[in-house]
Amino acid sequence: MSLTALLPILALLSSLLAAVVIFALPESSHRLRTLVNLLAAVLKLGIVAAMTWGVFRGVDFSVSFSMLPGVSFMLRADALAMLFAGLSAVLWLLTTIYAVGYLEDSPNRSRFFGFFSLCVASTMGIALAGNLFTFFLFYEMLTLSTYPLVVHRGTARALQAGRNYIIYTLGGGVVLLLGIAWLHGLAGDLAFRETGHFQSVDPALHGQLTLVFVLLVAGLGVKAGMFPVHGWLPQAMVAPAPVSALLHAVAVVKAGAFGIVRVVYDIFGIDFAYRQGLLEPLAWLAAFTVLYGSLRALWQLDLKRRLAFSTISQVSYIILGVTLFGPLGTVGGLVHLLHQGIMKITLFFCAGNYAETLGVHRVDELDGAGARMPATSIAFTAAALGMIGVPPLAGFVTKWTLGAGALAAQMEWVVLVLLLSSLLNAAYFLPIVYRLWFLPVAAPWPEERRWGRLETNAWLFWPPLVTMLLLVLVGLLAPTAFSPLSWAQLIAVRMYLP
Amino acid sequence: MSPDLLYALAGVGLCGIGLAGFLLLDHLLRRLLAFNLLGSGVFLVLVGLAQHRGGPDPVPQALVLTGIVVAIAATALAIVLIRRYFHLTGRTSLADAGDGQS
Amino acid sequence: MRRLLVLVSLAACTALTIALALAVLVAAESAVVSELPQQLAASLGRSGVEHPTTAVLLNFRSYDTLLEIGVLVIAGMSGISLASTRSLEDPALRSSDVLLYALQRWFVPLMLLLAAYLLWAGSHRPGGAFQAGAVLAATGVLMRLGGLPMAFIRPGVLLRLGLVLGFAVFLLVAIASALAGEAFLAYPPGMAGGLILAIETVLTLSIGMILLALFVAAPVSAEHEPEEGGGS
Amino acid sequence: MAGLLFTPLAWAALSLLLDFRRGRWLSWLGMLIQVLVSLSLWFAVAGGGGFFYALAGWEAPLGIALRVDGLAVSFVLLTAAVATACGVHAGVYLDPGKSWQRYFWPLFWFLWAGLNGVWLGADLFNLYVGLELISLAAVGLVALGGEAAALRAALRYLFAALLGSLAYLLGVALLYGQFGTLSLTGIAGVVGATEPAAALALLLMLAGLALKTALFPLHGWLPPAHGIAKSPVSALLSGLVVKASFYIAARLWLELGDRLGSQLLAQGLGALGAAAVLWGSWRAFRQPYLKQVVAYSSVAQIGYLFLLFPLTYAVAEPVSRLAQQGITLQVISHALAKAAMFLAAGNLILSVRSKRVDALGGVSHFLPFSLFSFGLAGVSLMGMPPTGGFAAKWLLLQASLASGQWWWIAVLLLGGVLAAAYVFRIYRASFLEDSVSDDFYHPPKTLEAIPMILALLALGLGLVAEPVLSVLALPFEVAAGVTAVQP
Repeated sequence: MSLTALLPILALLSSLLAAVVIFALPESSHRLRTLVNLLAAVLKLGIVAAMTWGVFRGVDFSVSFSMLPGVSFMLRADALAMLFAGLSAVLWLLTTIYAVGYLEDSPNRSRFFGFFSLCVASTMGIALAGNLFTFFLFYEMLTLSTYPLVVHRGTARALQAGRNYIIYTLGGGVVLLLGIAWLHGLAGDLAFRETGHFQSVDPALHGQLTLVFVLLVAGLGVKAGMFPVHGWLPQAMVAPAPVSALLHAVAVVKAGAFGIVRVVYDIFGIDFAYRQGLLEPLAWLAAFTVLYGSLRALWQLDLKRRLAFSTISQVSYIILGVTLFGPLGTVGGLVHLLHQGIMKITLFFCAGNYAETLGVHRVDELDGAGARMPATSIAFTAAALGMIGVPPLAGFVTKWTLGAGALAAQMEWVVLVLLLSSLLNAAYFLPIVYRLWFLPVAAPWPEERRWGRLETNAWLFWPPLVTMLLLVLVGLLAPTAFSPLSWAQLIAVRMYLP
Repeated sequence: MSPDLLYALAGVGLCGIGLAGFLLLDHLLRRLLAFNLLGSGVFLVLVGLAQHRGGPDPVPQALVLTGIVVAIAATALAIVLIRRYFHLTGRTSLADAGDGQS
Repeated sequence: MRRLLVLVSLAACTALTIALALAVLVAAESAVVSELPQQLAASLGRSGVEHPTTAVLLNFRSYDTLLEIGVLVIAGMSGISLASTRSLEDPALRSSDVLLYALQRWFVPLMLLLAAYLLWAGSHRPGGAFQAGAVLAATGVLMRLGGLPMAFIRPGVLLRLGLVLGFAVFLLVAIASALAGEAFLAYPPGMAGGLILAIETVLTLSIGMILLALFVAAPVSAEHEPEEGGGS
Repeated sequence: MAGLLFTPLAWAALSLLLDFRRGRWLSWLGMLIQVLVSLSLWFAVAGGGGFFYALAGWEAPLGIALRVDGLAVSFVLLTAAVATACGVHAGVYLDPGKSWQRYFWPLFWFLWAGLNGVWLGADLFNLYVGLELISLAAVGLVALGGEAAALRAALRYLFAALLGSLAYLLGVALLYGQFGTLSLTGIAGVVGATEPAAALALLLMLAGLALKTALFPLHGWLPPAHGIAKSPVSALLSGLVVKASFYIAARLWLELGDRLGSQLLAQGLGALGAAAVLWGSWRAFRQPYLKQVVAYSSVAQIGYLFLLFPLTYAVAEPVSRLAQQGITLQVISHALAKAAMFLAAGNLILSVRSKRVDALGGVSHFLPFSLFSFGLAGVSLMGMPPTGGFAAKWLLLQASLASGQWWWIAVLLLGGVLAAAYVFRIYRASFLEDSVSDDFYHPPKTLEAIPMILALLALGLGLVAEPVLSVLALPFEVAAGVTAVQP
């Protein structure tokens, strides 16, 4: 087997095997488990970096074999795949470090890290899937492997949240399966292709294809947290902070959004979707979700719930970008996939730090935390400003590109939505920042813990700082050759110029 | 109508009676007897119908012999089970007491 | 409700009976000619026995018979698995009728003789292992009711050996013929007659023993096994 | 070659003479040999195609022939895998101190022999004897130990099985009366398009086999019998035994259904299967006892099998093939997954010392391995990728779409969701951490490993479905060298 076929498999196996090893290790061997975790994460990062370099130079990494009559299992690394794979490889390493610190002295760590690795393996599979069938395979695997993470604490509330999570996502999976099976019946096994498959298709099939499109987007929309099927997301906040971070920034919601990107561009083709008028309703729905999520976030007092509603809003930016016909909209959507991930994971890391170090869970308990935990609070502030879209941070790049895309696609109302949403972002993030830095400590911290010299456990201290650095860099260096923005442009060019 | 066909039709009748007994009787031994009646009916159909076709035919006779042995084995096992069941519970029917969980 | 159910069942049974009767008539009318009887007549000479039914049972379709004996063995051992040794000594099950005891002394040897005859007759006229085994079992039942001691029927290695003997010999012949290069169960040429007689003899013993064991297997066992995982 | 498949009978006879512990050693040796023989037979057929094997040297219709084709040897191999797993598990799981356990091994081997006999059988009457062999051995296994509840379940099972067998035999009698042969291929060769008597015979046989397969609404006997038996026995019964009668029904249908069946019969059987999926899953969701959940899940999973009838009747050849492949995968994956699930359930019950679902609280912490096996098997039952259950569902979905029978799609999708409901109910119970009990028993490692292996096989089946299916579709020919020598 050649190296080009081997690398995608290795990228998958690095975390799959880690999961197996971790499950096999006894609960008490914490050091070994941490070592395995970190080694696997670093290895995966290396593999993904090598593949990214290869894709940039035009190497075709792909492997496939026939799984069922007429259906093949196919892994293929294209530019879009590497965008998502790179994001998850980087953030997995950071989240693993964070989770090791976060779960220190808690029970069931073997189970946690095992499923955690499975979860990342699924994400990697989703990124590298070469056709819809393979995508679905890993998409469902992700559903199953995140369930134990959501209910990890085993409380009645966690189980309730897990139940809702599973009802929503399995329901979405069924709709998605129906769509995929139907499409397979109509058109056979479709590999993802930058220009889609239906530029010229028998008009008699248009009706059925439209229905299939609706099924696919509806099924994927559940994980992407689109209105009205977003209900599971805020509840899933009972999960431990690293899980929330991963769920929101990389794994679950992004899998949904990424799936929609794949379906629109690589299956139907943006031309077909545009000509059939499929984009416009999706744009309205996404715009509504953007505003709805932000509005709901305003009223949440629980910090993690506020972040959750913010996620609902932010992920729909990606979908909004997809629906803007034209390269600029595409670039905006794709780059937000990455930028939002970095910003949101920073916020969740910080929220976790406040909870673990000070016992603070609510927004109104955060008064004066900036003095007690300056580094965490700086990271939080930077990410919040990024979310609002303050230049030159990551969020600004996204919103600017999206706005330009909206104008190019002659959908001026989208610019209005973007402005309004930014105002709302400011309205729910700035008060927190204000409380952190400018209000005095009102009451003693609910449950304070101290770790030596640093403001918190070292495992928890560094990850948010690193992600903060990233989010500043991707904004500042956006015009350079290797920034996410340039990469998204590379992808968009391939999509629009067959 | 040949006598062989008459055997087969008698077998059909026995099948009907046996089936009705099997469905309607609660007492375990009676159900078992109904099963035997049903079995006899089937064997009669097997032999009678084949015999009507081409005179005495050793194949169905051998089949019926095998069938009888199997039926006897099943009957004997059923009786052992029924006896022990009766011994342990004092019941003669399966009519319900819970859903089978102790 | 119950009455309705009864009526419905009766109606269904009647309908099925009528349909079945019609089917029998139709099948009898439209019977297809088959070459099976000719084949059978032509092969009978090579089967090692003269009586066609025995030939079918122990040669042409001997596989059926092998499995059938397997079914009997299963029933027999399931039966004794539920029994316990103690019950055999239960005096309540023993009759002490004087007449029965006297008749038994006449009947038992006679029945044993009859069994032997049936076994021997099987090769050329109606008869055979099962009939002989049934008579043997009946003899045992009579002896048991009469209170004659039969130590071999107690659950133990002897009983189990007896149960499985006929089956084991039959199987041994079958496997040996398969290993010798013939098909499974194919008797070597010329030995068919002798082998069939030998098989029938041990089968008779085992069938008698199984039926007797099933008769004797009494449902007394005080031992109680806790279910998996204990009480629920 | 095929003769070696009858060695289970020899193991049965030998193990009857030994006690439980010695029987265990003999049986473990026997299992090893059986697995090797089954594998080599499988490879032989995969390499050289299928053939008829005439027993006792007499060709059908005078003698009995075995039909050794790709499907049959695949099921022989499946039986070897699942039965070996259950046998090894049972050897550790059952208490050797009980005097009746010695009868486990002979019954187990007879069951195995009967299953092999059915997979390879091509003679209608011989299939009847094989079915009875299986039924009586299974009833004996359920009744082993002789508790009142077990006896009750065993009696219900026995009566249902006997009635089903007689209905089947009545059909055989009618067919023999009309066609004068017992060989299935022989009958298929002469049967015409309108044969009312033969059609009734087929109906009777299918009804009897449906009863033995526990098709809704004839499923009442299954949950008590499978729920009350010891876990390794339940695994055998649910994984393999119910498939035997279905296998015969499927073979009858595929040989004779196009002429003797009708659209009404096909759709009716499909509808009953659909009802079984929905009702069985719902009942599984409501059961208070762990093994009853698994048993009702079998009722539901068996329902899918009956979609074979509508999806192969009066449809195009490729569609029919898709459906057959889907059903075959469903049989195999359900056998593996359900056996894994019952064995894992047995371990869980051992561990918490209770059969109730709500006693599982906190067990996820002590027994993640068995729970994980249970979960993986559940994933296959739900039909989630990449398991064998998913591959089966996918093929059936494609067959439904291609034949325009879209109503089965709803059943397939809804059935998956309902399966998720009852499987996740178990997870939910075991993840709950508020129970005070810390008193869990740790079963031996062997017990934990076996269900995991089976569950992984069910999982992997989806990935290698294509090569597996290609063996099933092997050409069938009478190879010259293997036909029997006339004595």
